[in-house]
Amino acid sequence: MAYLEARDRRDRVAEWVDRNAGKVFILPAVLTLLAFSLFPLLVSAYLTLTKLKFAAGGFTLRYVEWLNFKKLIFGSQQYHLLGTFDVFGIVDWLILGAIFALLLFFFVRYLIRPGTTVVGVVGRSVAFVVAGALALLLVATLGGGFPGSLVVTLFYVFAGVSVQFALALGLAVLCAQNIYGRNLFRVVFFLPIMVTPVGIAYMFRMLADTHKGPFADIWTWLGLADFSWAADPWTARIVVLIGDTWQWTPFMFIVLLAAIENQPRDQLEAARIDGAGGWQIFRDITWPAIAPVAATIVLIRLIEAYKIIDLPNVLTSGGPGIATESLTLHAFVAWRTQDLGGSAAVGYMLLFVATVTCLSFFNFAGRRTRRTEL
Amino acid sequence: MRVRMIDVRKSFGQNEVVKNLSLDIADGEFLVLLGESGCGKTTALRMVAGLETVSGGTIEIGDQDVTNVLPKYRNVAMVFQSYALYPHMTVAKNIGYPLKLRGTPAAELDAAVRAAAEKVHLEDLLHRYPRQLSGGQRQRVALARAMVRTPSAFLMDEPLSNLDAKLRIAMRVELKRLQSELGVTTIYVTHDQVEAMTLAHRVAVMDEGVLQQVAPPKEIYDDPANLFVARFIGAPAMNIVKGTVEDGTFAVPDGAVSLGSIAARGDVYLGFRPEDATLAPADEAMLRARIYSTEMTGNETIVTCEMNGEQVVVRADKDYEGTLDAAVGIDLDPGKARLFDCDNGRRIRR
Amino acid sequence: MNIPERTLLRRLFLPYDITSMAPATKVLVYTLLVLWLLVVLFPLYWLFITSFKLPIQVNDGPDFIPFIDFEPSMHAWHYILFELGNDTLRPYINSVIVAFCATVFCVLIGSFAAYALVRIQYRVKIGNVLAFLALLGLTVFTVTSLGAPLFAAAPVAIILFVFFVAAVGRYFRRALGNDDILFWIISNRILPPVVVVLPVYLMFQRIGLLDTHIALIATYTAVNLPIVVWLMRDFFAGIPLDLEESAQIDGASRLRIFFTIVLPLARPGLAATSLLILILAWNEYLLALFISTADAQTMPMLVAAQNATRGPQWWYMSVLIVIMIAPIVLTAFLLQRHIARGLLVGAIKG
Amino acid sequence: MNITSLCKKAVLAPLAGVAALGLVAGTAQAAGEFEGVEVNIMTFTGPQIAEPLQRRAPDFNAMTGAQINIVTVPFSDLYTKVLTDWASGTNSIDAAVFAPQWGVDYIVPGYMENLSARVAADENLQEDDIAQFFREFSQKFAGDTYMLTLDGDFQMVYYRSDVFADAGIAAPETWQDYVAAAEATHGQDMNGDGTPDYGSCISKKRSAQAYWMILSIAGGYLQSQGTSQGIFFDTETMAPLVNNEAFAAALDIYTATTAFGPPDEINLDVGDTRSLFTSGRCALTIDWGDIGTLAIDPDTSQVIDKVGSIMLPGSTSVLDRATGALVPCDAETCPHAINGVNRAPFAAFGGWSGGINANADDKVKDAAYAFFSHMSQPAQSNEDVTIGITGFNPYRLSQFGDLSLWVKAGMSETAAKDYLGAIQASLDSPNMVLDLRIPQNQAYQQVVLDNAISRLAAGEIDKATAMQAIEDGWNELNEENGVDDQLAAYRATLGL
Repeated sequence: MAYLEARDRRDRVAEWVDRNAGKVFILPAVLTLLAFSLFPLLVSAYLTLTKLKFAAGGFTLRYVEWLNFKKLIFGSQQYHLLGTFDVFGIVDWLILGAIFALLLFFFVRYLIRPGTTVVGVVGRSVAFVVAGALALLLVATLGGGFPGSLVVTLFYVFAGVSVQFALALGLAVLCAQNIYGRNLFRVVFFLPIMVTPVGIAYMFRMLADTHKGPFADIWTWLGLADFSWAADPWTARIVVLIGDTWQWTPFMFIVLLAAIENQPRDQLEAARIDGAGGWQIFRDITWPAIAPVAATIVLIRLIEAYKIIDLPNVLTSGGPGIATESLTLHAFVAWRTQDLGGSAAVGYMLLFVATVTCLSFFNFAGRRTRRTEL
Repeated sequence: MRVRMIDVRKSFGQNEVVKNLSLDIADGEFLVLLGESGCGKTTALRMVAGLETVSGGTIEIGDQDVTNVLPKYRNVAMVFQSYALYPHMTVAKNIGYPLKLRGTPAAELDAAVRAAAEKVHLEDLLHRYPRQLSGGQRQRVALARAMVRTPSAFLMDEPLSNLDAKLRIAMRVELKRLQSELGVTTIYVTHDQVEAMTLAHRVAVMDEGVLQQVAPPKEIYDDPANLFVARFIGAPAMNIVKGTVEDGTFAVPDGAVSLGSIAARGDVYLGFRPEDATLAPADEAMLRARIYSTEMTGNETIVTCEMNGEQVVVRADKDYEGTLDAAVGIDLDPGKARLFDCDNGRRIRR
Repeated sequence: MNIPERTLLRRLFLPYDITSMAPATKVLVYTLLVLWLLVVLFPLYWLFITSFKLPIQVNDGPDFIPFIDFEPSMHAWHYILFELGNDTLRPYINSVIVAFCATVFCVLIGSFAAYALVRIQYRVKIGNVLAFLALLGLTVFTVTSLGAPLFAAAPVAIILFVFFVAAVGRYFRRALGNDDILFWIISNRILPPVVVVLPVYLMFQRIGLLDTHIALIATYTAVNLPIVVWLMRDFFAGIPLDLEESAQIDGASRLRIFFTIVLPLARPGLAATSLLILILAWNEYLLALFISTADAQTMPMLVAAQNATRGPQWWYMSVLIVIMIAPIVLTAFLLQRHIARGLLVGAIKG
Repeated sequence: MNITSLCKKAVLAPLAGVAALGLVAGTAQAAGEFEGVEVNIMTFTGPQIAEPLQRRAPDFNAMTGAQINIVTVPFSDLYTKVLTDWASGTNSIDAAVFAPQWGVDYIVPGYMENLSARVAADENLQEDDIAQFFREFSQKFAGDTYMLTLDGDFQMVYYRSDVFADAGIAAPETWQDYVAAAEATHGQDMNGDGTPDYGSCISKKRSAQAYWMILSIAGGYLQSQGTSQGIFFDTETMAPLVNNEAFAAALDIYTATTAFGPPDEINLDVGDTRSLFTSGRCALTIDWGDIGTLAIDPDTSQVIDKVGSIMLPGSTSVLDRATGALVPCDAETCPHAINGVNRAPFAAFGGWSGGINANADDKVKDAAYAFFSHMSQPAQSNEDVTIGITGFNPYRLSQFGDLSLWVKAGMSETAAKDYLGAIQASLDSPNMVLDLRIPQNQAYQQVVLDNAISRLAAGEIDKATAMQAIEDGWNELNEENGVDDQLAAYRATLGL
């Protein structure tokens, strides 16, 4: 057979590629990721233990052990990362006690359930310890103290993602109705995602200006002329959140809308014949159908929300004080002042918290919603 | 071209799906691999195509060992159950794709595509896309794509199963005709015994990864090698009744069949086809049963009887009218009855 | 049967037929949608008209409608496009080059990996992974803290790794499968840019590529890769395997199948994914701030820089943002119908 | 064509003509000398500082063939971008225009080109015309010239002369006067739009330039014995001077002004306060020389000829460094006091200056130097300092001496005298306050000081905590950088 013989070199190369397709196809991605994430991660880990100093013709890294972390968690930067703590009152203790009891309950329940695995125990231990620590931090700083960048970031992440999800779901449900101009709404609603985040930040600074912004008159009419959102920690954080919501709701909206439109028609019709109304159809048919998508999109937003920086940086420079400073901005500010070690240390704290929450969510919600799939 | 599988095995992890399969398919032969889904027949076909690696044994096409040769060098053509038409290419592009990959000059390619399309009556649809075609037309495109070059073998994986009943019969006829015209060795996988019987030069029946019997259709039907083949081939299937053989007689609680000279042995299965039995008054017949249901198919009536908890099917005249639950007798032609070993299911030859 | 009578009130709150909404619901739905429409459009409108305002008009407080509230002026456009001319054009061209190249590379490499993870089974020995990590850590440590030269440490590490894999690796039984690899790839997205950007900065500094297009393109390719893999995987999984096998038998190589069959069929996914990556790369600010300085400065840097000591230059900033949105919106409109579907398929299976 | 560009044309056209004449007369650059040379100059984003560079780059290109690219980054990133680019050996930036106080961090590790020889050989620069303070402070380090001054910076107080006249208030002499005047004017409508305006607008935004404002206020409390006393550290022990009664008094003034400022003062950058002041919404503000020229820009200003400028106010009691207490002014404690008020004008920032990367190609260095020289030469500079948009403030003797320059630019003669008088008085003051120029000064001020002040302003912490935080932060930085090294550097900058 001629085709089996006389294979020229090009053929041999092609055949080699075919036989090693597994490696050939995945290697570029793996190498890229190794070079740009695994390798930097290790170098970064080393950086957290050093202090950078500029010297003639370059710079040196001095090994300082855990100094950078100590500073952040116990030392002069504690107020910055963790916040200023309040003295605990009875209410604080009660809240904490309730949270800890709840965590313990879930943990014990998992332990005595059949099918407990080593990985599961380790994973849950970490998740519950982190959740407990964060609860402690929240109670300590939000009661009478002052939250640091970690708590502020958690606020952006959880408040932001919930609000955006609720809005996006509502809009998607509305848009999925049988209405005219559906495509127009869909296209326009998608617009915000195309604007550069820095631009969005400036745009909202323009809009939020109470002197010359478009809402100045409304602001005055509300009797708030002598009040500035930028001077109050919570209003400042909320303005940041509004910008974030404007920017990110579209992404969730577009995916949820597609999911709703994609749900099986026959189930809908069956429910209708069975006499279900709008809300019942949503609760019993639509929601279970889109739950996996919803879980995934929330996970993505969780991951991305931890990286928030442009909005607080531009709107308030992290002010008033450090009230709107996110972890990424915190790390960025540290970098700007040549504190590379401190910057990397903040980054690692961020990585740790983000990984634990995202993984916990993935394991908890991801599995749960998938059960409803056929 | 001659295709040989010698002692071929295939496992997925712990699960061995093809066990020591040896088949020798002559040049130009139409061989049908028949079996229930999951019996390993498709895996066997895919190994010939090169889509699965081989866990053990050798595959030869012509006189070449192709066991470890990539599919593209085997020069086989395959028709898939789903037809596997490229949805983003026109019919002409689809048919011409194998030639294009071989660097065939444009003019030659066009001519070949046209010729192949004419063979399956597609010449007017060359510029359409697969989604614009009916199921039967898509099937033809897939065939044309297989025929556009001269392959060493046609491999067909249930190519007709996605067509409706009428079209399937029409295409079966076409296919048989085309194959004999082209004279290309063909391995055809199906679970449909009618297809197997009508198309094949030889049928290979497989079960649980093991080849049960390879023989021409008639032989498979008349002379099944074991209980599995006997049960599998024929619609309605062969009746199997459990009993004992003593003194040349097959005995069940409700009757006996005299078989002539045969050594006495314990439990056996007696198999007989519905057309080899006749209904008779209950008290005169060899076996006694009750009528369970009757189905009139037009040219005959299929009578299902219950005998000692087992169902036995008998073909009767189309005018036969039986009352449900009425007692009835069954006579059969002992010469056409087959005996099977109760332990391993093998034929007991007389 | 109890069909309610259609009173006026009921007419308001009950739909006329099954395909339409009740008038009251309709009003509510439209109101809410139009409300959000305003929420989305008003900031953009404000941005747009601000670009036509004089500084004094901006400072004097809100003016809403051009020609009525204020006389539009082209001064900001003139300043950005003509007076700055080159200093605007340079970052713009940089952005175009970086964003488009990064998108192409990212989608290509990511698609390769996504396809491989769908179609090929991987088994990566845990022992090898651990060895690799240990050696990488060791190399980083010796290079950064002991001052060993990279060009000496790297080959030693590679040789050690090969030795380990050959000698010890096979004693480790446990292996990672496709799902583990996929999870690893996606988990890279959790990495906050601030963690990796310092080493990436040092890395590019070592090889002298800081402030070049290559550095930005490579970085954007890497950080967006997880998204591509994650989105494209399900597109590829949705392509019938038959098509690829058919092409394989027709004689196409793996690469050829990927480019002529798989990619064209995944076009909707490609469109949506590319658009998303384009948006991300086009708008990225933080990484660009670290990696680019003068030659490779991109547009977001220019926008960010408009916050001058004389207060933010709203008018210039607005012009810059408007000219930055334009090409993306244009691309998005061209790919519009793919977006939703494209993003969905990826999300469904996660 | 619209109003702005018409106006700009009207202003710029004659200037361009003068500039052209200046070129012909004053420059000795050979045509096409730098043909094909490309120079990347980094500065912060325009129009200030970047605008004149961008505007004059094409002229320079026509003259010498050098292609000047102006690369701009936000102010807060400028220091780091330049430092990392040069320290890492990337060398994308050939030259930069930045704060001269940062120079120390660039010069000590050897990143910056020594320009002494070039300056000595450059007649057109007319170095003697540059005021001594800028010549010594902004251009030189350890006796050698490393930077070329393009801008002169002092902080001053501006007030609305019309509002003050109506209310019968005199220009403030002490910071208490300042607060009192702010209180008196707060709530009046000063620009005739019917809404109440503000008594005092001071930029207090975080990560911006607010920390200079607190130092401007503190100067008069902390330094009374002349420039060499310094306001940051004890010159013997390097102990920070931030945790004492004097600094506390300054912080009190700082927080007191907030009550008479805009509600979002805490989020206002210096640019925002400038536009507030020039749009007539503030009675008082602290700022550099910029407001003088911005106030006469018809494009943006509603306060033309309604602005008074004075040297920074002072205090009647000053710090006793031995005890940390405030003591009243007398001949011994306040030798430079006038009318019993100790004033200490703050040379904040020191003026934007151009420096050149030592690792650039020689040809590029020459071109960059020629460009900076071109920008600084009186022919160009004397126009640029009169244009508000440039952000350049006067720093040459000829610019103080020649009123016609300012009148031509649109200032009334009185306003010009007032404005230049305030700058000149600051410049001539023996008790002028020098900005911090020790290594890592950016960390001391832009990080530690800025953080504490902004948290105080936001009400997160109280005064005592803020002062403690600054003291601890500065001590920590002293430790990290070596107390003795820092002390030596600090003493050197004060001429000790």
